[in-house]
Amino acid sequence: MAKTAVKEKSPSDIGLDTLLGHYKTMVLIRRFEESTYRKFREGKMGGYLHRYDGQEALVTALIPQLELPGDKILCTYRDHAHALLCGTSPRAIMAELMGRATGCALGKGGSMHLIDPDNGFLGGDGIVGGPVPISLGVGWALKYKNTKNVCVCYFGDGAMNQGGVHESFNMVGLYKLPVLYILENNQYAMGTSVSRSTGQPDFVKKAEAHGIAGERVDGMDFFTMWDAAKRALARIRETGEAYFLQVDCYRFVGHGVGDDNTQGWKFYRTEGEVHEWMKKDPIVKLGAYLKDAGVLPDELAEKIDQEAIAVVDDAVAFAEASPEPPLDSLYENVYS
Amino acid sequence: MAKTAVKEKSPSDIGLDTLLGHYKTMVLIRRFEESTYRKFREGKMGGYLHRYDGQEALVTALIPQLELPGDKILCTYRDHAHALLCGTSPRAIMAELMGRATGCALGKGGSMHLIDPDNGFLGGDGIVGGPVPISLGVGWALKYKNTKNVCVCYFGDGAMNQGGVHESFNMVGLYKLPVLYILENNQYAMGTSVSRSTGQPDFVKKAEAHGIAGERVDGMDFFTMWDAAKRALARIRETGEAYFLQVDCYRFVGHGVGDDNTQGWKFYRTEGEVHEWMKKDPIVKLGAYLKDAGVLPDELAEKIDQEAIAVVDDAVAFAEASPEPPLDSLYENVYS
Amino acid sequence: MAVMRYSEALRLAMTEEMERDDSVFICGEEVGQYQGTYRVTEGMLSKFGPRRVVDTPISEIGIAGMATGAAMAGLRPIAEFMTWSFALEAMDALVNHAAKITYMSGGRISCPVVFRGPAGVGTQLSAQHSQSLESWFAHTPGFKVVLPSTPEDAKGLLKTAIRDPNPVIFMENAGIYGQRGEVPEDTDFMIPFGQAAVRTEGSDITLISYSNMVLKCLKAAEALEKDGIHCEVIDLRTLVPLDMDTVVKSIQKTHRAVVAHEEWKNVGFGAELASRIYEQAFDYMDAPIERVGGADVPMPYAKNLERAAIPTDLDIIAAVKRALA
Amino acid sequence: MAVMRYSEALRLAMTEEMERDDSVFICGEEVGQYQGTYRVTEGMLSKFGPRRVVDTPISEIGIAGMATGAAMAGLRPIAEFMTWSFALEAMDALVNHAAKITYMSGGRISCPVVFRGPAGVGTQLSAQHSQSLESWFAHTPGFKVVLPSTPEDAKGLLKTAIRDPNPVIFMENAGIYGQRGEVPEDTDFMIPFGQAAVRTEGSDITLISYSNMVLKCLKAAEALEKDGIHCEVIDLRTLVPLDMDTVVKSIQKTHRAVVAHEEWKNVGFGAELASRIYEQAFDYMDAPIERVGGADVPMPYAKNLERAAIPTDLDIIAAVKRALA
Ligand SMILES: Cc1ncc(C[n+]2csc(CCOP(=O)(O)OP(=O)(O)O)c2C)c(N)n1
Ligand SMILES: Cc1ncc(C[n+]2csc(CCOP(=O)(O)OP(=O)(O)O)c2C)c(N)n1
Ligand SMILES: [Mg+2]
Ligand SMILES: [Mg+2]
Repeated sequence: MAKTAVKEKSPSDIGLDTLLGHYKTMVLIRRFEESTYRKFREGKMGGYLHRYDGQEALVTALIPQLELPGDKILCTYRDHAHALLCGTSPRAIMAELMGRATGCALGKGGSMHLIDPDNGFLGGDGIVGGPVPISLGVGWALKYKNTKNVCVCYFGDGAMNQGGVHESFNMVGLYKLPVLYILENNQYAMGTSVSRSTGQPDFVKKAEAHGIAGERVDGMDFFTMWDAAKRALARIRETGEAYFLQVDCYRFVGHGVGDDNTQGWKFYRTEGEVHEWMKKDPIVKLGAYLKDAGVLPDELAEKIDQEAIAVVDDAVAFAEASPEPPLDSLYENVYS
Repeated sequence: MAKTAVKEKSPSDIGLDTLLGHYKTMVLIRRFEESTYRKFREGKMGGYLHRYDGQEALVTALIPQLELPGDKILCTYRDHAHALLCGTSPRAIMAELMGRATGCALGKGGSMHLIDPDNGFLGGDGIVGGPVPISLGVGWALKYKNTKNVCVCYFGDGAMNQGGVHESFNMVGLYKLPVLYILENNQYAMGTSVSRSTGQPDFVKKAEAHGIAGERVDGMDFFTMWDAAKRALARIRETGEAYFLQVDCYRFVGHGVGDDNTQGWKFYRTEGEVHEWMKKDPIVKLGAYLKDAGVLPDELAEKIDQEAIAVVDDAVAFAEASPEPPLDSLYENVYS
Repeated sequence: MAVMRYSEALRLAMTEEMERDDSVFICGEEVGQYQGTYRVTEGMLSKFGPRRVVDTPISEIGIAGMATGAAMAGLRPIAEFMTWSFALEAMDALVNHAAKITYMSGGRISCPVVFRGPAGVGTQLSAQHSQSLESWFAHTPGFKVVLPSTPEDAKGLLKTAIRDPNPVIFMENAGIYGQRGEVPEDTDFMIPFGQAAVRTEGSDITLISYSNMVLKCLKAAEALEKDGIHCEVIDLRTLVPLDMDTVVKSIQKTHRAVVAHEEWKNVGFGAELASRIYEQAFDYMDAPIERVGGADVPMPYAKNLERAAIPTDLDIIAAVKRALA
Repeated sequence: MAVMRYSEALRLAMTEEMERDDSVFICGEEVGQYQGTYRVTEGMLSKFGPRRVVDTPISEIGIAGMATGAAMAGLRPIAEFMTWSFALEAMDALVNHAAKITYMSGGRISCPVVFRGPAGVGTQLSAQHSQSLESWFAHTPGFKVVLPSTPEDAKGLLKTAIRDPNPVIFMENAGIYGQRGEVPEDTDFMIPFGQAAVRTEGSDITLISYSNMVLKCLKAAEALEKDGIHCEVIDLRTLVPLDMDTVVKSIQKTHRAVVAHEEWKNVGFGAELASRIYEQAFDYMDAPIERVGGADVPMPYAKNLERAAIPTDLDIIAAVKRALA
């Protein structure tokens, strides 16, 4: 019965072993995010902190399908998971979050500006909509250099209301550039729900208006996300033209550590709503599937969890033991 | 037969007399624009000069249907005709174009910044897309004050690629504001044709993507334009919601006096194309209709033309006789 | 008088003006249901309703255009930028529209709009969220530029801004939203633009500053007082219009000056201030004017680097000592 | 050496660099088929094809993002703004992205991009088209800011800009596109950033300026020479990096200075320059530095008002006389 389920629901090319690997990654993301929150509250981090809890499938079911570092990734300030998936070491990420010299941006970027060009990760971005104009240029460069590579650009539902996003979509549509847009539609932009922020909530139409084809995807389901990403990437590599995925999902926690702490999220959503969405937890769902399939007994699940925690703890220990950036680095890197 | 034609083609509420008046207005616009070009070349004007030749129906078949000054008009730098239709005196317009103290903006604005708030005309705008964010605020104010008024906002096909236009459309769609958008689709933005500037050339879809309904209209035909405007205005006054008209038209001359002079327009369009469009001249077409209907014998047509020329000549004489702004006005009007 | 926070004083000013004049409304990201990102507008939605407290999408051009257009059509909008850094998105609407429409129309259109929101640094928000653009706006004719440093000024200047018939750039400082102080309860209490405040009198040197930096100047002055150095601390309050009279009068007494602000030093407002002082009081100057400003680097994230990038009272003290050396 | 126009020298620089390096391309509004609004890119589309000479929609954010992203991905874009006034639309892409990505990434990303286009006033383009924003950009760390005044510099500085690994703000002046001068034909001729040029030596006063204003300073100097006043004229060429050595050396000789630019005077670059001169040469100054700048008003349309708003050689002469009085 489990086998049938695999055939039915899983794309044929993911072996159960590989799938188990993806499950591990999602657990790692969750544990990583939880730990950042604790460390923030301990005062080990500053600035903002935006967690990815609940949205794990959007990166885990896509980024492993890329050819990094040739393919490129851009995303928002909610970027820890993206960095992890691109292969940035948890140590370098955690150190960056703590503003240490060993961070992936030498402590200069922080949570919103993780980056790792060696792995194709061109960075998070603190400006809503900010990565989209950049993706136009990156897509242009990939085509210009006559590669078969793709630029994947993640951004939020709130960003659909930024003018620069529309200018860029239009140019990407006009020049036919190899960009995959992933709209992380987690239903809210800070405290503003999609229905309170747009005159027309079907985001696919907004992409199509600029000549970019797209579709809507359930981002709470690993397989759906995987398949959609696979089709989209194949299509882009074949046609050279951009594609758009409106991925419906949910952030389980507040917008940032600010409204996590103060429960400020209660101003804009109910506990009931949050609990409904939590029932669709992509990790739980994939876990259940793997359990059904017989490859994730409870002990293994527990072991995977412990391993994730160990990786995170190691990253924390590394970061905490790392030095602050030297003071004279203040004036370095202003110019190349 | 002529009567039948009127019934068939003309909305029942335009009497032939009134129609004749609109014809006169269109002739006046054409003569006015031609004269500005001559005066520019004589060195009587500076800066840029953007003519409306060929697009006369877009203002003449719409603005007379408004309730000015309660209704409001915003438009681009291609704004002479809009000012004329709002009731700004040709003298004040011509004087503004010549930078005189008697100009509608005291000589401070020039061709791109005609304005006449007393008549509901909130001005031309030198920035592509610039009037659209303003229209959002004007529409907001009309609704806020609980009026039944409408803000009409004209802008060009090139402006559809400005991010601010999309931000504003979305907010106008979201808040349901009484704005009528007139996309003056004259096929080119300077030297760039629509097909070279957009990833998807159906502009109505771009409005709909933000929740603004719309349709496409032939702007070379006075009646079509009149009817579309009438329906749109009625709809907006009834529902309070914005509407969008993509009005297809053509500018018979260059983008500005620059490419008129140098024949720079030959870089981007053929003489053949221009001549094809000129066959659809809205003035000639309405004239033929009125002639058919028996109300525009040749002598009257000639008289109307002479009267238009006289009005323009008077405006020129007035402007040329007007003083430059006093030098100490340089520092006036920076603040209210 | 009541004691309240800087942010509460801002809210009081807006509330009073909205009660007085129906044409005043506020729009911006998260100003309503979310109760304001920094809680400045807390409770205002339930008090005034969604007609007058308007949550917007994340569309800074739209927000600026909405406010500017509404002002041109006779309302008195207050547009909040979540932070001033995001005003970068809206520069065309601000500079090429709001600031110029009155002039371009030969005075036929007024544009009574307030653009407000927090600037300020110090909580590791890193490079993209740490702009303080007052020098850009002060450079642009057509704006008035206001930066209050106390709760009392926050109220008095914001009320003046709302009643002003021109576009006003009103920059708050997130670092002092929590600062408490006495605030007049009089609903007609207003502080006129263009009047600097002498916060402390002194005879040895003049410290000229605005916003948060005034507090650092006062701290420096207190410390220097113990060394027998008497600083006069001037709070400009508005950069446009600028009260040079108060500045020059002070310089004529002290013959020395430090100008200080948190924003980047290079081509910052301090340069203008220093230039004007020399132009108007050259013969009184006994030493070069010292400028204190933010490090000319994009703001780094790491705590220690950020601390090094932001000017402190100690930097002011050092500058004073150099000027007196 | 060949004699050519300023605009031709720019085209030559781009053409040479595009021939040398396939990663260089140009994008912007009307740069291709229309042959460039000011004909700077005339003929380049037919020479290099649409891959390397890219007409864009009227989307300044898109243009700036395209260039910045392509630079981050290893190309060397030249983005043309039809005029610098339209860069107001793209401030976020420029300031919060191009200028900061290198710093925010701890140096892991380079952003070798040139943003160029005309600034300049004087043909009645009125308020919205007459911005010259160099002081804004010079204020923002991460940019280099270049403003050539001669055909030779246009070529040499643009080539340096294209090869520079950083975002360069390259402001041309529409008023001098037609100016002719000798230009080296050497394809490796480059002018390093941060080296001011002494255009005329003199002993009485130093005139410091850049772009079009240098020509007005030279005209003023010529006139003053007849009155026996010997001006030293310095062309800064780049505002970032800034060559204060050349300036200070001159001041140590002349003890007096006029700083001049066309952009608004208030909080303009002249303020920074004056402040730095005082900081570095206070004891040498025999008179206050005179600043000459544009009138602090939105640019009016009427010819006579516009003329009154733009500083001329006569204004410089008057400033010199004040400084020598
Ligand atoms: C241009 C701009 N405006 C406002 C902000 C402040 N801000 C940061 S995140 C955010 C909400 C964005 O929501 P969304 O795009 O849906 O992404 P999510 O946080 O939900 O992942 C806002 C308003 C910003 N960073 N940039
Ligand atoms: C933001 C901005 N970018 C560029 C320009 C320069 N410009 C002026 S008009 C124009 C073409 C506009 O075309 P369109 O919107 O179709 O209007 P049309 O002139 O055809 O009426 C351009 C590029 C500008 N004024 N503003
Ligand atoms: Mg969201
Ligand atoms: Mg057009």
